[in-house]
Amino acid sequence: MDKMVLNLGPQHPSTHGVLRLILELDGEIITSVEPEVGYLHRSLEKMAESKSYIQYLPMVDRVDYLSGFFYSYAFCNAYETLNHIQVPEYANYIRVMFMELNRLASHLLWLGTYLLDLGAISPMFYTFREREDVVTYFEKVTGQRLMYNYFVFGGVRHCDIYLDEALRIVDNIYNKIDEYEDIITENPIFLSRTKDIGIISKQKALDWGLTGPNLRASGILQDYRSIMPIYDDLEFDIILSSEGDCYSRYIVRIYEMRESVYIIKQCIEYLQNINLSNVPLNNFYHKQKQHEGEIYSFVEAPRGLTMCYLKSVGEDTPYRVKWRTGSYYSTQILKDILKGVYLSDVMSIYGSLDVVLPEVDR
Amino acid sequence: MNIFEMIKDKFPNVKLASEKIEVEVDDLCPILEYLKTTPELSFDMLLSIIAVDYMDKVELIYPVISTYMNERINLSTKVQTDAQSVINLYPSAYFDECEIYDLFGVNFIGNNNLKRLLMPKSWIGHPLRKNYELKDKRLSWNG
Amino acid sequence: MNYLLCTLFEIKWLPDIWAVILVSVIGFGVVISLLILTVLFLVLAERKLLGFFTQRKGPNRVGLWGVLQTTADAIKLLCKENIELLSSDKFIFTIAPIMAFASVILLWCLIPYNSEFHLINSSVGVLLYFAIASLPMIFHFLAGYSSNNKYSLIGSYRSLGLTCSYSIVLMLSVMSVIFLSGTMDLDKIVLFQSKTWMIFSNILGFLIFFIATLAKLNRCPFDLSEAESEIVCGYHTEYSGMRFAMFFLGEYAELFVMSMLVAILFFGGYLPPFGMYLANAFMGNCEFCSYFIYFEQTIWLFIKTLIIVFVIIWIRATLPRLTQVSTLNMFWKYIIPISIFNLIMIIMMRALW
Amino acid sequence: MVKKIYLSIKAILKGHFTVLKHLFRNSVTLEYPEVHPFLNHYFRGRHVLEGCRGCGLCKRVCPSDAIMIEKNDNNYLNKYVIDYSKCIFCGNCMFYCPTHSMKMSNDYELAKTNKSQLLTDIYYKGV
Repeated sequence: MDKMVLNLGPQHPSTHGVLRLILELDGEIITSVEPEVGYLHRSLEKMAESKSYIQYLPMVDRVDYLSGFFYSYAFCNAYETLNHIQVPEYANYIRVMFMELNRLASHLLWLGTYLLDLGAISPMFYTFREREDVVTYFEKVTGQRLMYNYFVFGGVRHCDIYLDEALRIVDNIYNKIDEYEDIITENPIFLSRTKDIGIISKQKALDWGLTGPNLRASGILQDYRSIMPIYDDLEFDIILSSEGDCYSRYIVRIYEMRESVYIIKQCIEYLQNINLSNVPLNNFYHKQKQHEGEIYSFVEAPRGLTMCYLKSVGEDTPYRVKWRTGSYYSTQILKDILKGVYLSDVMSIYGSLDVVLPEVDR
Repeated sequence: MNIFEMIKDKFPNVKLASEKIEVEVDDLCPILEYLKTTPELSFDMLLSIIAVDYMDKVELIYPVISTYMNERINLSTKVQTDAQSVINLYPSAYFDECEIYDLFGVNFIGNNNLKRLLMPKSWIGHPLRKNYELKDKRLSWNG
Repeated sequence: MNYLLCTLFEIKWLPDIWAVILVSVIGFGVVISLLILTVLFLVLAERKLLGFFTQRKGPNRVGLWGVLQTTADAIKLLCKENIELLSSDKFIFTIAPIMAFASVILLWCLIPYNSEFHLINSSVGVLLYFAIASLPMIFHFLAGYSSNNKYSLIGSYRSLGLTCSYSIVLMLSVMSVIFLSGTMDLDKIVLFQSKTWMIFSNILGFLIFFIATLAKLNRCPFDLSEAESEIVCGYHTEYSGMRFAMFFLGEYAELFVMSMLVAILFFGGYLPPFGMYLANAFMGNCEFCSYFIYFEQTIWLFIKTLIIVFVIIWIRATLPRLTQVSTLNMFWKYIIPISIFNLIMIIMMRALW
Repeated sequence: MVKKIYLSIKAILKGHFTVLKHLFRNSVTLEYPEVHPFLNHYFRGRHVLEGCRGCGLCKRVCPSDAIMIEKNDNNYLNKYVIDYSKCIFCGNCMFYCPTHSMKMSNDYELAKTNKSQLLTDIYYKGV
């Protein structure tokens, strides 16, 4: 029997960007998959070689526009480790707070778009409503909604953060998560779309290099936050689920949002007790000699473990910057797990992996 | 027991350099296989493959982590143009190898489906090489 | 209708045959204008309601509260170019949207709007209705098949698969209504419910019929033949301009007419819910009042229909989409046995009375 | 089986009523051209330059090469052109300005009909 080759993307409504999947269909069953990426390649790694560290810092937010703080942090951390810069403790708390808020915003966007892929309309608007709060808060503090350029080498730009507003936002989100769960979690149609669909076993997840919530949904305890020094004083649980199907990935993310709220509250509590008004601005131009060396800087981003490899040979510009991102590997695994599933399950599996294409192509 | 010493016992040619273990090209696959299959080590995830161009040679760094021990080691090897593919051990290396083939021009023996991953299929040259000319007229999008 | 016809016969303005034609044309004109007005309203209502459900405002720029939004959209669609693929089957590609829309218009003519205005009054009205109601789906399939696009093809065979699942259920649940009322005439089914509505004696049948209606209308959660997140737009991916508008209007006209049928079969159609006409209650039994009752009947029918339409939109706002496989599973494994059980129960009930 | 059906119907109804609850909440739409969003003073919009001495540090930290500085013969600033087709509004020029003469205003409506209009001279030459 002849097979039909279906070209899903790069301009498909629900590939969240410009992923192109070349599917071979036998009826509605997929027999082979070939993911094609590179439609959003901005050569961020090449750019690093011709820009100074300060020039490159705003570019870093653009690796993944939905969670810019994580990438800023990874790059700042690499630079600080390279040049032995001490980061004050309050700055670390602010960084953690903003990163977790960013994780909330990113997961909320994922939740909305994932349910939109599954055909539910209103949850998308509800999650965007809450995400809008977070993003507006970021805009208020950092000056822009997605490309923050707020973390700098040695701390943060300024400490004029509106803690009361942040507290109000996370409290609101914590209540609203229950509301989303009312609509979705037990819905039999949602369950039929996600339970036992797209199962990724432990071995498969490790082989294909999945990280972050996708890996934890497969039952492997691996959260880089637990060994990151800036999370040392904070208490939080690592969410695990054992099935490895779309539903457990959903559940892991939902509970991770609650954990994020918990972490943010601890940070706010700390920051409220110290005086931030006399902290100087951190806007000075580093024109010092860069040290030599190579740094591996890790951060647990919403879409998986992010690594920034920074190699310096003492010049003003980095010798080589390499970004390891979570989505890159989540895209790759589609080759394996999409075989033998129905066409209508493609979106439910692909959506559950939370792939963001700018992160893949960089 | 130190991981490096365990490797050193099996493969005497390895060297420890600050944060990475330098290995010979031919030793790379056996070491990775040893690291992955030994139960007390079980380095089961390849994080990425980092390629750094040193004009004469390309250094490939393989950071592997063990979720069992929560440990990470970086294996590094220097190649000219040909390297051994590790997709049989770690399938996740496929995209990485394609990307390095695309951007550095390193050919991975054993990976039969190498393709240009990020650049257009008809692109000439390997952009992340240090000797790559940035004056390509295809790059002047601004007219 | 008959009243108008008799008057025309009596005053002898025209030859009889012309009188019949004139009355039909007037009736058809009324139905068509009703259809266009309703659909224009309905599209706006859906967008507004979905907006309110998601804490937005919906369209509110064109006209007061956006009432002219759909009109503007329709004009825009009329002015747009009809893009035609070189490789498509031109004849079927052109004819499919027209026929799909025409068959929906035909459905509107079968509905008893009040006790007098019933354009096509047949003793097997229900059967005729479902015979015609299955037509749009065939043209949806042809549209998808002829446009020579893979997404359209998938959409069209999905809609065929959907038909296989819902049509049996739809007929079985209608059978229960027919058995209860003992007639296939829509008018008589309505009058049968003058004491109690059918929904109270046949609640299971109503639920099954409602689910099958959702599937028939390609509405959420059964909108898998035009699931925009999977197969772009389904069978009308390649359509543009007025041809797309035909599908679009046809879909909404079908939504309204199916909701009217639900109201007629289960909610007493044009009968008032309190067993008494408001016109009678307020004005007593005067000559003028009996004319007024006709309007009131139509208004009751529309109110009931709009409530059902609201529920359908509400469902669309909430539920995710089912897959092809689970739809077939659900209908064949659960709903068909339940509806057969329901039918048997109804027959036994009927026999025992 | 019966329990499963009961639970799913309950879940569906619960979802429906949660959605229905939103029908009675106020809309969150910001009707843009009439209502403008609140912007804090940290917002990074169009550049405003006052009291610049033309040291050129902003040019050095600009990641997208959008700043062109022209000096006259006496080494005074003559022109300060920002190419808004290249500018990414990262704010580096503002953050690292040693004299704090570069500010970014809350003006974000920057669309122009012509690309050449995006080359804007923002140097305030006085009266």
